[in-house]
Amino acid sequence: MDDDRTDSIRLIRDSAAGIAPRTGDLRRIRALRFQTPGFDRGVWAQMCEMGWPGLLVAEENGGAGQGMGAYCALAEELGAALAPEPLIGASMCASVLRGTDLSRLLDGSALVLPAWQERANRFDVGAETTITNGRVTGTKLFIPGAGGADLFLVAGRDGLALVAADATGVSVRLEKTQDGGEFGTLVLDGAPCTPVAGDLTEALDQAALAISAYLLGAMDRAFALTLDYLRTRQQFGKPIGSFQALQHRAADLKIQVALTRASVENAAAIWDDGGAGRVAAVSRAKARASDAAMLVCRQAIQLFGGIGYTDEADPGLFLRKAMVLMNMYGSAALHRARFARLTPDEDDI
Amino acid sequence: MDDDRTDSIRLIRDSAAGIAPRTGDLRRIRALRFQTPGFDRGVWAQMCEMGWPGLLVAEENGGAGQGMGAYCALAEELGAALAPEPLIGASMCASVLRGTDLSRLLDGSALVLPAWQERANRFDVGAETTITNGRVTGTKLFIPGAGGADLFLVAGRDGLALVAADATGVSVRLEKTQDGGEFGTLVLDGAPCTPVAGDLTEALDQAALAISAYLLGAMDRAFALTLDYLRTRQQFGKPIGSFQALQHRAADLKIQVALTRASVENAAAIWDDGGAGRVAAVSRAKARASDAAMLVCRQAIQLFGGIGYTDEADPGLFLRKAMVLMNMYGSAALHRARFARLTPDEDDI
Amino acid sequence: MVDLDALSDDDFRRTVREWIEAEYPEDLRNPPKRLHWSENQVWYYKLAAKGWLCPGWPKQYGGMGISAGKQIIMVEEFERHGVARTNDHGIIMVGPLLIAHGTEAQKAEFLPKVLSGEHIWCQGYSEPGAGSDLASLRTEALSDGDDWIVNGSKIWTTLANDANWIFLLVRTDKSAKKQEGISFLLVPMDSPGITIRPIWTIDLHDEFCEVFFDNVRVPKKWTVGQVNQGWTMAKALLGHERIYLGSPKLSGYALGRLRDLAERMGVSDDPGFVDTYTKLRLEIADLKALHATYVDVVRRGETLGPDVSMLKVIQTELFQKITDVMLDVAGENAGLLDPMEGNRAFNPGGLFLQARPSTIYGGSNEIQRNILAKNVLGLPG
Amino acid sequence: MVDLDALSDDDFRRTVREWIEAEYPEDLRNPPKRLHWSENQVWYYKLAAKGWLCPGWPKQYGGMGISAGKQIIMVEEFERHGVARTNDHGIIMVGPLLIAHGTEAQKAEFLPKVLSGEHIWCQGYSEPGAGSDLASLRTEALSDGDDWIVNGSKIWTTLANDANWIFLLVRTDKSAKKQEGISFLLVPMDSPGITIRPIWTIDLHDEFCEVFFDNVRVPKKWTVGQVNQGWTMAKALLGHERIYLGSPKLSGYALGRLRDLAERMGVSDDPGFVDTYTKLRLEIADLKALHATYVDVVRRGETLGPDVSMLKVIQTELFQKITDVMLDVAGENAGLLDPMEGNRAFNPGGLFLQARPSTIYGGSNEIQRNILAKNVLGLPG
Repeated sequence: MDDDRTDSIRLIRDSAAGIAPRTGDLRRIRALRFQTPGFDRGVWAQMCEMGWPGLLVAEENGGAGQGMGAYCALAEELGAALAPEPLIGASMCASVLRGTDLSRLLDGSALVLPAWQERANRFDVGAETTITNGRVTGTKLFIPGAGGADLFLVAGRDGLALVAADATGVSVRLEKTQDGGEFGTLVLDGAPCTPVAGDLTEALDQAALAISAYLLGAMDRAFALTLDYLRTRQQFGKPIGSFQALQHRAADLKIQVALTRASVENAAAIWDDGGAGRVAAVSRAKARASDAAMLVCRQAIQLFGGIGYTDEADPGLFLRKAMVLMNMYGSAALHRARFARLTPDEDDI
Repeated sequence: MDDDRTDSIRLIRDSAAGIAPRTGDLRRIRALRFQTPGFDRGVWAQMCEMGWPGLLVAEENGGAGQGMGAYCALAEELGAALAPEPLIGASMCASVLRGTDLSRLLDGSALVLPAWQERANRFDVGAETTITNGRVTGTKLFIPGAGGADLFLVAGRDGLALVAADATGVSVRLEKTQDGGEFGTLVLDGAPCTPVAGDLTEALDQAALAISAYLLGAMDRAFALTLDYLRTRQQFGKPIGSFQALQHRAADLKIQVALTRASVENAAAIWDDGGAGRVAAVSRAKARASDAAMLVCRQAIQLFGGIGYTDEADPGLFLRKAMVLMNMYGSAALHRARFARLTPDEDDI
Repeated sequence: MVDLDALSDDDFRRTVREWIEAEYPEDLRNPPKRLHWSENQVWYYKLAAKGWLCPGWPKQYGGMGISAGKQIIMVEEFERHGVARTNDHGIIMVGPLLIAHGTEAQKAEFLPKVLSGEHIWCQGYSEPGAGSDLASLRTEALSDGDDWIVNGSKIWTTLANDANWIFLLVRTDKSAKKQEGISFLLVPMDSPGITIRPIWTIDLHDEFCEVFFDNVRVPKKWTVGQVNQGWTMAKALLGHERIYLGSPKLSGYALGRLRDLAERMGVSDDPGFVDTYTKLRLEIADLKALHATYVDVVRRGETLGPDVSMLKVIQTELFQKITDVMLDVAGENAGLLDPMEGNRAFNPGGLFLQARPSTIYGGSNEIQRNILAKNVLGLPG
Repeated sequence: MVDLDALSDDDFRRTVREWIEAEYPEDLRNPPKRLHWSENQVWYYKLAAKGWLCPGWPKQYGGMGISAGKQIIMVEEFERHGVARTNDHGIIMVGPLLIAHGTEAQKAEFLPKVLSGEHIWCQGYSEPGAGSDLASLRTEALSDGDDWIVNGSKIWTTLANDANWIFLLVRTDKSAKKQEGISFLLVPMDSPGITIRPIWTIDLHDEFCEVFFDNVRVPKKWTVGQVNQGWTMAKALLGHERIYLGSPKLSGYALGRLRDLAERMGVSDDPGFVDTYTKLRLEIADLKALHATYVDVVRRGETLGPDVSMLKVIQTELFQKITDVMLDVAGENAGLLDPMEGNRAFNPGGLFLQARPSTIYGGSNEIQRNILAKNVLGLPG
């Protein structure tokens, strides 16, 4: 990794610490749970001030012109802080919007969220939604933070369109999620819309990798909490971290965290280098991150014992975040199958 | 389980101890390794004297009229002793032979072994072999102990036939196996044969269950050896069995042995009761026994450490026996798929 | 009234099954969470009226007094139908304890009130900070004339907010070794100085509570058995718990929900799913076979050895594994807080979280493996 | 001669690759077992003649003296081509040891003879009964004028039956604490009192030996470094071993054989196999990514931390897992002693057994997890 890249990644981590500190307490997160829209508009405004939704956007379009390395570092920090603000969704939209649509998004005056999914367990843009004559009809699923969106960037059969959340023919049904947020189902019945050029193919992959980085940050912190607990919690007259069976389990979790970090950072580097294997690398990272995050968070509960099962203890917050993210932007199984499809030759052997 | 059944099972275990003691040393087994036919004809004669090849044969046909419960108990004892004598193959033949063919087999004067398999990874009677006009043509694979057979009971497309090992048109190619025995490939080129009534369908299932019981005996003893080692071997100033990580691993192996025992004994009881689920129960037992035996034997090597990797230590004998038997009469995967096919309704839930 | 003892096992089973099917409230079958007294009292009173509340108690105390074999049949039929647990600590813990160790006065005072539903009991064993090391308890009872004065706190007290009595382990001799100096007290929950704090679990349920004791005065006549002999009695009560924690029914129920979910998600015929699902079916089937061997031991009236810990380990980890797969299958629905489509049958996240504590409570699976290693396999140290 | 130092990394890699491809004996690629001197000496002499035998040694001692980065490129190219290890203990262990701690006389005596192939070394560390507790060694050297008198035995001495010299850890002060009082000796294998017993492994190979010392006289001038300071030097030598044990190439090779076998058995397109195989590919790919981060550390000339133990654990368990799957796929052929059809590419049983010791040697994986828990995660005790 060259020095410039390393520097910009360090900078982005430092700036993340100002808004979403990975060592901070989780009172902010708890307070936002189970309240529409599930995130803090003030914090979102700060994130926009920091230029985060435009991190990947080219400088000539008003963005920061950073690469996936920096974006993943940021997403990792947000994951460690369990920040619920809809950065990953907004960033997807920023990658295709231009002009005032983009600047409104970047300056925080209009939150635009992507609405691309039509079926569960899919990682492609839905094909049932129609955009014709400035009207859009269709149903979009699993939109996190939908209760706070001003506009939706809707993927249709033949392109993209922007729809105002309060337009006629638009309805949003909200379902609570385990992390305290909400999934929105967007029902569009001839709603007025503005066509947008471009497509979301690349943005989807970037989002999947960013989610992987977010999961990495979350599992890394859940593991750190667990290690602290193992070092301090006494049972049978000694710290439970001195029991070999738990030590070996901790070693195994450390290995999973390390493999996830290597996988995510490697995928980001391949992406930034524009390598042919970059899409496969995203699938590899997401498969690892989903499985490893669930393993680490499940074990955090187990190693905390009874207290880990209470809502007042923190491990549950991480587990429930992982439950929400594990299958978003493609489950581990989906991404493994995609990896096999993308790289059938196995020239890696 | 009723008392009669319990008694006959205890009796058979006691009698097995006389010939193939589970606590005996393994010098006999080592001495027979990598020598054709891989077993001891004298011991085989003793087994015939005990009536073991006819254990399942009805009393009116000269057998002992015992059930699968007793047969599995015997097979388990033989597994614990790693006895290489071809009891399971001969028992398959005994279940269909009658008259002098049967009595020669039972009294040990003629060893008859079954030749049914034509492809690897299959658990059905091959369909390429033809038996017409007293001549048999075809190729049969994976016949353990073939170097010691006097006759082969060959399964053909339309029935069974007996072929003398020394008849014209018969050739046997021997390949060494990891346990010190041999797989025979039987090539029949218009060899003279005698048709035999009946088919091997039921006998194949009985053999698969007996192999499962043999694996149970082998893994049970490999586990016992391992426990002894854990209790006595000193490292860092204490017995290695006092290290919690190894204790928990031993507990997990114990669980696998217990589940295998429950699975095998349950399948034998279902078989003897003639229940509709008896074939599925055989598949369940073989799937469990194959996987569990490999796990226990692999871990025996690991827990013995360096010494476990030497040929002079005993764990390797058990591992290498398990390598040979794990996929014979159907691999775990094959039997799981068969189980799913046989019981698609899941009324067990 | 039918003489249940005289019935054959098959007739008894049919009798039980028919009655359950006729009487058990449909909306209480296989509840996703432990029910509160407000929800399950209707069934408690039905059982009480039928005389079926306490199968294991002798007839002279108002129990059914049926054989161990018939008790198991009842459990099987209850499980088969998805009957929820009631607030049953009086039935399965306090009753047997008093029948074995209580005074005549205690039996006369308490047993009828369990049978009538007047006393709902909860269990005060675990303490904050003690965790798996149960015997390290610190709640203490100081002698003061005819009373004990109790100070301390208990945690993981199931449904304490439903109960009006609690049975407590307290330390009555601080100078004795850890497992000695512990006594068993019966305490009314409305005693001055008791406060209850519900503990919210990660599935947002208040099944558990913390119970605080601040100079709570307890008459010494409500000490069960000898003073300082409480630990032995408590251990004996835990004896048969593991065979129930090891029942394959819970995993079987979860597997059924997995199958339904896979069908709903359209993956039930995918080879990958079929393979995973078949493995889980086989695990349950073998657990069933193993469990049956322990049930046979109980049926014969013999004592279960420490190897019964295997059942607890197998069943709880299998239950968790099944719910892990549910999340894999559920796609984005894995993250929903409530059941999908408002249908309790499709509740992957809920069942997944419900499965988490099973490897922690009842003696964590780490403790069970220690027991297996030391008490079953004879490993040293 | 080309100045290798002056070449760009890419040019250097190409130069190495072309030479290997031209010179390496085809029949020695990816051998199923560790080769004996009789088999690999042809390659040893080729490397020696080319001046490429000792990439890590400084030029002044006859090494290539190339950068850490270029050394890694050589290892990568050797691995890529399936080049077998030679009898390389002189090159990777004795050479660096003497260069760092040897006297000028020792350097002059021994380094040229490693370079010429005249001295073939083996390593005497482990002892019967010591196992993972290396420091508990009991082979002792008693002072006798200008000599040591050595008594004891060593085990797991790789290819001792090929070697004419051995480097030994011996106890020279029995009163000192375990890790102190250990010294490093260089001993000719033809010394009176040395006997060698090959150890047959479960895959029926004699890669390892036991070496017995019965009053073996060793001149004190062949003590390396300070007396009683041998342990520190030995530990430093082990430092870089784990990154090599953690190289993904071995697993990659095994995965290739798994693919070939699956094709041969006609299951390579079965969904179940594809799923398993893809998981293994992903494991290797992520291991590669992680391994690369450690290689970067070495390339930058920094010291590896104890977390490098992760690589050893991941790679050896992955290697085993791949060969486990090979047995599953092989059907009845899993039980064959020799390769299927006489074709070394289809050798499931052989590769499975070859994978077994990888989790035991080089510090067992249990020891590696202890290291991770204590030295990386800071867990107590």
